[in-house]
Amino acid sequence: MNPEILIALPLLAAFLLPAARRIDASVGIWWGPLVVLANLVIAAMAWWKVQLIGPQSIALGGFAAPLGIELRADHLGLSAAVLLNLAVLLLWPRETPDKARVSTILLVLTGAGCGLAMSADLFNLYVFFELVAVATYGLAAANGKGEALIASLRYLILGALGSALALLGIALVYAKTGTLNLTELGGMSEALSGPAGIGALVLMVVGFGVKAELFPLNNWVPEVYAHTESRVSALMAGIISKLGILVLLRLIAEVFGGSPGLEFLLWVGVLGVVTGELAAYGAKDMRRVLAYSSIGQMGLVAVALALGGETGFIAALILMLNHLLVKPALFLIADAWPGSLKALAGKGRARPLGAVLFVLLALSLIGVPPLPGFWGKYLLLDAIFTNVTEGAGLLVGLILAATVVEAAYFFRIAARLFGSGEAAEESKIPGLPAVAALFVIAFLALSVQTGRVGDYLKEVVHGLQPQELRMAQSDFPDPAASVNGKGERL
Amino acid sequence: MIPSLDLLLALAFGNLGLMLLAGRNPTAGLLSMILYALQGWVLVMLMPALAEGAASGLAFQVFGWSLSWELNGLGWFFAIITVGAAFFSAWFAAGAWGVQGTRSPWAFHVTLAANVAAMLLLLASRDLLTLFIGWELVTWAGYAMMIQSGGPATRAAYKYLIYGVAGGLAVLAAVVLIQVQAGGLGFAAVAAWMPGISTGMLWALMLLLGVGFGIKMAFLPFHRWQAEAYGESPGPAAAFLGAISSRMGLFGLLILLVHFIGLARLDELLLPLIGLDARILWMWLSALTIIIPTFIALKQNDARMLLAWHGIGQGGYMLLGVLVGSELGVAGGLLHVFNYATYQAVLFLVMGAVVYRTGTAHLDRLGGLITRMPLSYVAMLFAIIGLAGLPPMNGFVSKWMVYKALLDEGLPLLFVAAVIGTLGTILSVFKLIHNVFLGQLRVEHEQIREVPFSMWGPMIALSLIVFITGYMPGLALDLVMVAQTSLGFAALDYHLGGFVTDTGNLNMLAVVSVLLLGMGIGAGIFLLGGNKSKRVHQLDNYAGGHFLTTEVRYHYSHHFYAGLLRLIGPWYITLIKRLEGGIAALTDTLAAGSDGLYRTAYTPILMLAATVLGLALVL
Amino acid sequence: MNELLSIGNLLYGGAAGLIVIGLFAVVARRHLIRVLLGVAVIEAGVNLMLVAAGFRPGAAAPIFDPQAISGPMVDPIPQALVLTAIVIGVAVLALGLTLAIRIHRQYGTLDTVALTRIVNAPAGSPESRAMMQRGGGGHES
Amino acid sequence: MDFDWQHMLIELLVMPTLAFVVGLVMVLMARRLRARIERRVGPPFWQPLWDILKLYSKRTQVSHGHMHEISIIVLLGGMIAMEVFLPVPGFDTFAHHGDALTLIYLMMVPTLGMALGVSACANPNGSIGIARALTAMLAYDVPFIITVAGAAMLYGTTSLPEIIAIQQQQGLEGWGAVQMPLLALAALISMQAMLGKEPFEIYVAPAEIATGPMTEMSGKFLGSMFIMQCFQLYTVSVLYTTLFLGGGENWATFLIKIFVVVAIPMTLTNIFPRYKTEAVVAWLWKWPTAIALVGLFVVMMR
Repeated sequence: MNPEILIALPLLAAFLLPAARRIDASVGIWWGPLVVLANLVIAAMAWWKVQLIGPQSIALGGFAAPLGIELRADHLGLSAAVLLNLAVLLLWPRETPDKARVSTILLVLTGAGCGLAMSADLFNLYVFFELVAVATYGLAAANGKGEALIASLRYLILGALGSALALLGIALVYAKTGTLNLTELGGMSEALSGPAGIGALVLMVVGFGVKAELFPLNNWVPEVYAHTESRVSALMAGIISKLGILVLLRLIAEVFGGSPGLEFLLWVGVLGVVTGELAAYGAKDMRRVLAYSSIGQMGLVAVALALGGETGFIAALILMLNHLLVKPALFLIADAWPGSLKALAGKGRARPLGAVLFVLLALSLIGVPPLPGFWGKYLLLDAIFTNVTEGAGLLVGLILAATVVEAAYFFRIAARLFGSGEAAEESKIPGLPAVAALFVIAFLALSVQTGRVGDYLKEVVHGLQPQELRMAQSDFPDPAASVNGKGERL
Repeated sequence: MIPSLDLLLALAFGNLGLMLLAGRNPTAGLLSMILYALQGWVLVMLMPALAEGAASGLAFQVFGWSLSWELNGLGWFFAIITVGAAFFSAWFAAGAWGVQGTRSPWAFHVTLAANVAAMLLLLASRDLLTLFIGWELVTWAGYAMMIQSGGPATRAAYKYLIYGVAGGLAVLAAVVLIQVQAGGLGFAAVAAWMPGISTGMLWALMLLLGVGFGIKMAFLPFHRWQAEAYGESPGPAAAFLGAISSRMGLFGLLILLVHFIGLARLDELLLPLIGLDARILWMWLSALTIIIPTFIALKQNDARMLLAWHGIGQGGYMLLGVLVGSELGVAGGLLHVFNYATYQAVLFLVMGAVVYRTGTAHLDRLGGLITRMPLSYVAMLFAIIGLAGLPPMNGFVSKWMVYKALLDEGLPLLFVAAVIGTLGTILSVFKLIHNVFLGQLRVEHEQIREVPFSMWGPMIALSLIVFITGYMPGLALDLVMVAQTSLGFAALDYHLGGFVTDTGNLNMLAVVSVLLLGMGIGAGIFLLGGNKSKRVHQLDNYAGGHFLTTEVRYHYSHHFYAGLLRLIGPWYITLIKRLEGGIAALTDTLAAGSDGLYRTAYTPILMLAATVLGLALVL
Repeated sequence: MNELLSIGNLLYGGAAGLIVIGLFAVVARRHLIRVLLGVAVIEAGVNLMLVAAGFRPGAAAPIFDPQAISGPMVDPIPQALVLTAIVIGVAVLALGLTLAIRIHRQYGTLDTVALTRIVNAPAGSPESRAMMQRGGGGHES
Repeated sequence: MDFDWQHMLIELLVMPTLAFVVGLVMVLMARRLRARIERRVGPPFWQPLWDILKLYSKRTQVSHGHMHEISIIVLLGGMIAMEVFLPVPGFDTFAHHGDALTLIYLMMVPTLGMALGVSACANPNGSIGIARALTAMLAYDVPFIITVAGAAMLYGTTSLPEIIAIQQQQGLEGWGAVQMPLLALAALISMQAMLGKEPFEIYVAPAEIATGPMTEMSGKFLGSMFIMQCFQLYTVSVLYTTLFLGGGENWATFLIKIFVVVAIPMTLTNIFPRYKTEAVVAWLWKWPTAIALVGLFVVMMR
């Protein structure tokens, strides 16, 4: 089955939905999930095909790559597509005044997201990105509450401005090179090494960074996450933010590798880590803590991306994967404890399982071995010490200090949960929503199989831009490497 | 079944699983005791295999690194103490204490098993990555153990956690740095790589790893977390934590300073301006770690806090001894690990028993318990003599070795510092036993009984170990030598009773025998000579002409060393405390600032600023 | 002089001007409708920039007509892109305005600062309740 | 080391006895000295012994429980062990089994025993006395330890018989007092405090019945304390002689040396008032410690 169906099917379904709804009102309820489920199956099959025969390029509409629109069905794109479909299906919002409308939004989101994951063309990336963005604005306002509307509008303004800047960046790239195809651009890195190219990169980082929750383009994050349904927050923090990163990953891996503009991304990432964790330390309600923590995590991913190289990309991917599984589960578990953190005292005793899992997931975010978050941080530090020539100490110091702050606020919460509170709830229910349980199970599977997943991620990174990375395999730390071989790096 | 490291780890993790499932069962304590005993047996059986390293079949492959474990002599020595401490703590909790005395016996048994398993994993590491994994597991297992009793313990554990995470991350940074620079993480490979590195790099690594490991050991100036965290834990948990947990920091420091860097290289590392070398620096830090916490202990009003502060101080002797570098000093330092574990466990267990019966460990609210809890008293007496380092208990032997090594190596000032620590210890342990067991019995305590066997059993058994290894230090030195040779030092020449050196001997067999004989003679003179004494009631006492009644609080316990504390009170420096508070306040301010940043009304302004700055930066 | 005032430079200058005007509105204005309009102006500027990037002096329109292919053509790709971008821009603007209308119905204000206060107030605090009440009154009238 | 059982047994029995007898004479000397200075006649020769016998034979012997009695046994046992480990002419078999460090720590055992016994009496006055005594110990042991460290550095050994041998080999010039006069001075001052003599005698408080460690000590309990005093005088003087005065070549010189050593504090004690506890600590940590530290540096510079 062709991967382009992944895009076409949900979009088509989204347009058909309003019409189909006229025939029978109940269509609005089952139509969306069913289509996404079908899409998931298709995505899984396509993913498996890539596993068997390797990445392939698809020219849409019969035009060859430079002129026409290219889709790339590679490991990264299809893995992201599978995860996106899965996440949308699991985190389908419930608290909505109009189910059909949300179905439409989610179908658009799914189709556009799949397209974004597989695009190999800058303009295509932009278009799908915008579609995802529009769907996200709608999603943020989906519960119809006043605060959610405000948050969504503020998000929209920021997002639209960002998109304009990204488009400006794309215009710069095009003016400089005359093409927008990523593969072709990959061969023109010297044309993009000048100020125009670097400026374009900065503009695109800013533009796409809005969705990727990069500092300081992320002041929408706490307000949106605080006022939407927890499932929507989970969806946005879990997967949609990753789509923004995905765009940057493709850009950096295939076009802008080694560009000086990455330094901007690096410091944006570091500042995101520092301010995000600090703000989470200062936050007073659970939702905001999780939202700020998300900012911090995405900052880490940005740092890893900026460092590049195989280690950096794998670090980014494992951090993303970790966050993708952990944060939705945290949002869902924390649903039981809305409002102020002060009200948490003793609540964990009423829901022991939820509280214990909350702590476990938080541990992975902090980066405690042998949980996956640890490997992400380890590889990140590895990439810093390997790639950064000056100021590595400062960088590591800032990131680790932020991690201490992260541990501080998570365990302030944990201490409150298990501490003494006046009224422990009467029921001893486990307090673990079923969907959260699925995420937790996936997380545990990842923890147990980190080694295998790591091998696969390596393949994903190699699939990104075959020519360069496959030749430069030595970037990956090899325990058996000679002592002096790396001695002079730092 | 052939004992192997796999079996040991299987037992440890099996115990953890078993406790998770059956920790609520009244027999759980007994069950875990059996499993700890089995682990001890496996360790003893492993002893001959240690020379080549007892490897585990357990192996993982993650991101190109292979994780595997192997126990060597040093780890084995610490493992023996760990399993032993766990055994006695579990014994204490197995009976009445576990069933009635604690909020959740399940939590205790599970966390104890988790701690032991994590420590064994740490001690069996053979490369820095497994070391770090074990390290973090130990930190978090320790945290879990501390929070189980809730209340003020949670706050203390929180502080521990912040320190522990910070230390762990320092270690992590060093590990990654070494991996990137050296290209390998195996202990042997790193040790082989170390001599070639630059001085600046060495300082950086020593600082990172030293801070990381030092925090766990509550090494000065990172000592402020430990006392509260251990003191607030429930009795047997405090005993286990106090006995061995922070020694994991020592284990790390030994690997860093002795195995990786080497004492000779430490001598060459000169501090700028002052001209001191790194070894002397470490030794003086150890000496300060002995003195300052000991004198902080002196002014504590809670028995458990007093003990916990001493625990910090005693750690200094261990590192000090090893850093002397002579066979006697290294053996003394390592022996002190063992000795300290035995008596510190007794002391915390006794205080656990006292709390179990009276509900308080406050030194102003106890007294005279000797008549009600004589066995606990005896156990504590043995243990405080050990802690104070007086003959005939084992604490004396290891301290003697450290003192002697310092004098032999020509370091008399450090020797004096170490002795001052001991003198302070004597003062404060006497305050402890005086306020708890001696003096006037309170009315409300008149009806309490001695704790049941399940609780006094481990106390008495351990205090007998304190005495026997003091009488025959050779027994414990047999274990120490395994670690000492594994660290690369020559074995010490010793016999069952002590040492014969060119510059002075110690024969504890003779010393203790003479002491016992002297007491026999003393008993003869005192009991047989003169008239028979008559026992009087405690209120039948000199009161300057007043009548004593039960209402009169006639026990001198509050502000015990008033004169001394009036004098040295102003010397207690609060610099580090203030620093700690300052960092917390700074974090709060920055946090509020960051939070405010994200609440800005004009969202796009930051974006615009970032874009402009970004473009300006790169163009 | 002539070169400076060439049509290409005029286009670029105009695009930059539009962007600056839009940015000013976005950054300095409190009223949300103005901010949204600012975004629209920026988008227009960026689109102009894109079109300018594909401009060749004296070239023909890129219409695929066999008779017309004699001289150079204007690059067609940017124009295709701009078409798409305009559509997206309109959609986003429409969505934004819809949201603005609903917010105004509920709270009776579109002042950024006031709305920020609402969205950042802790749940159930007096401030958010007061705003709700006032907004409700406005809706009825 | 050969185990000459007979010799060891004799040593074990003879040394404490000798120490006791010498100690009794020292007590007598002290009391006579004081009497002379105060222009009194002073007690008769047998008075110290009679005091002890009288206390032991009192009809009312008040005991405050087992610990009260056990502590006296520990106290006497520790004292006896101490005497055995002191090197005196002709009897140093046991002294080879321990060293200066062992002896210093053995000296703390009787203190601890007494402290336990006094606290077992449940009298706050006694406890206050013990708190003061331990504080004083902390005070005088600091300079004392420094002098021991200095001696160990100078002689290169901590073995007491070795130290004596080295001094006697070199004759008068080899004496510790000559080689390290500052340390000898500091040790003399801390010895004054160690013996609980003015101006450092607040913790003993012999003049006030109602305060100090002796409050609840009566009858043979007090008698045992008197025995302990004899031992203490002997021990301290022998230790000082060993470290600084070349030990005893034979019993004659040995006895002369130790009596001279004891006579110094016994004389000084009569011309001083009393320091408060804090003042004891402050003074001892200031002057003798400073002197001792200077002395130690001098030794280390060699």
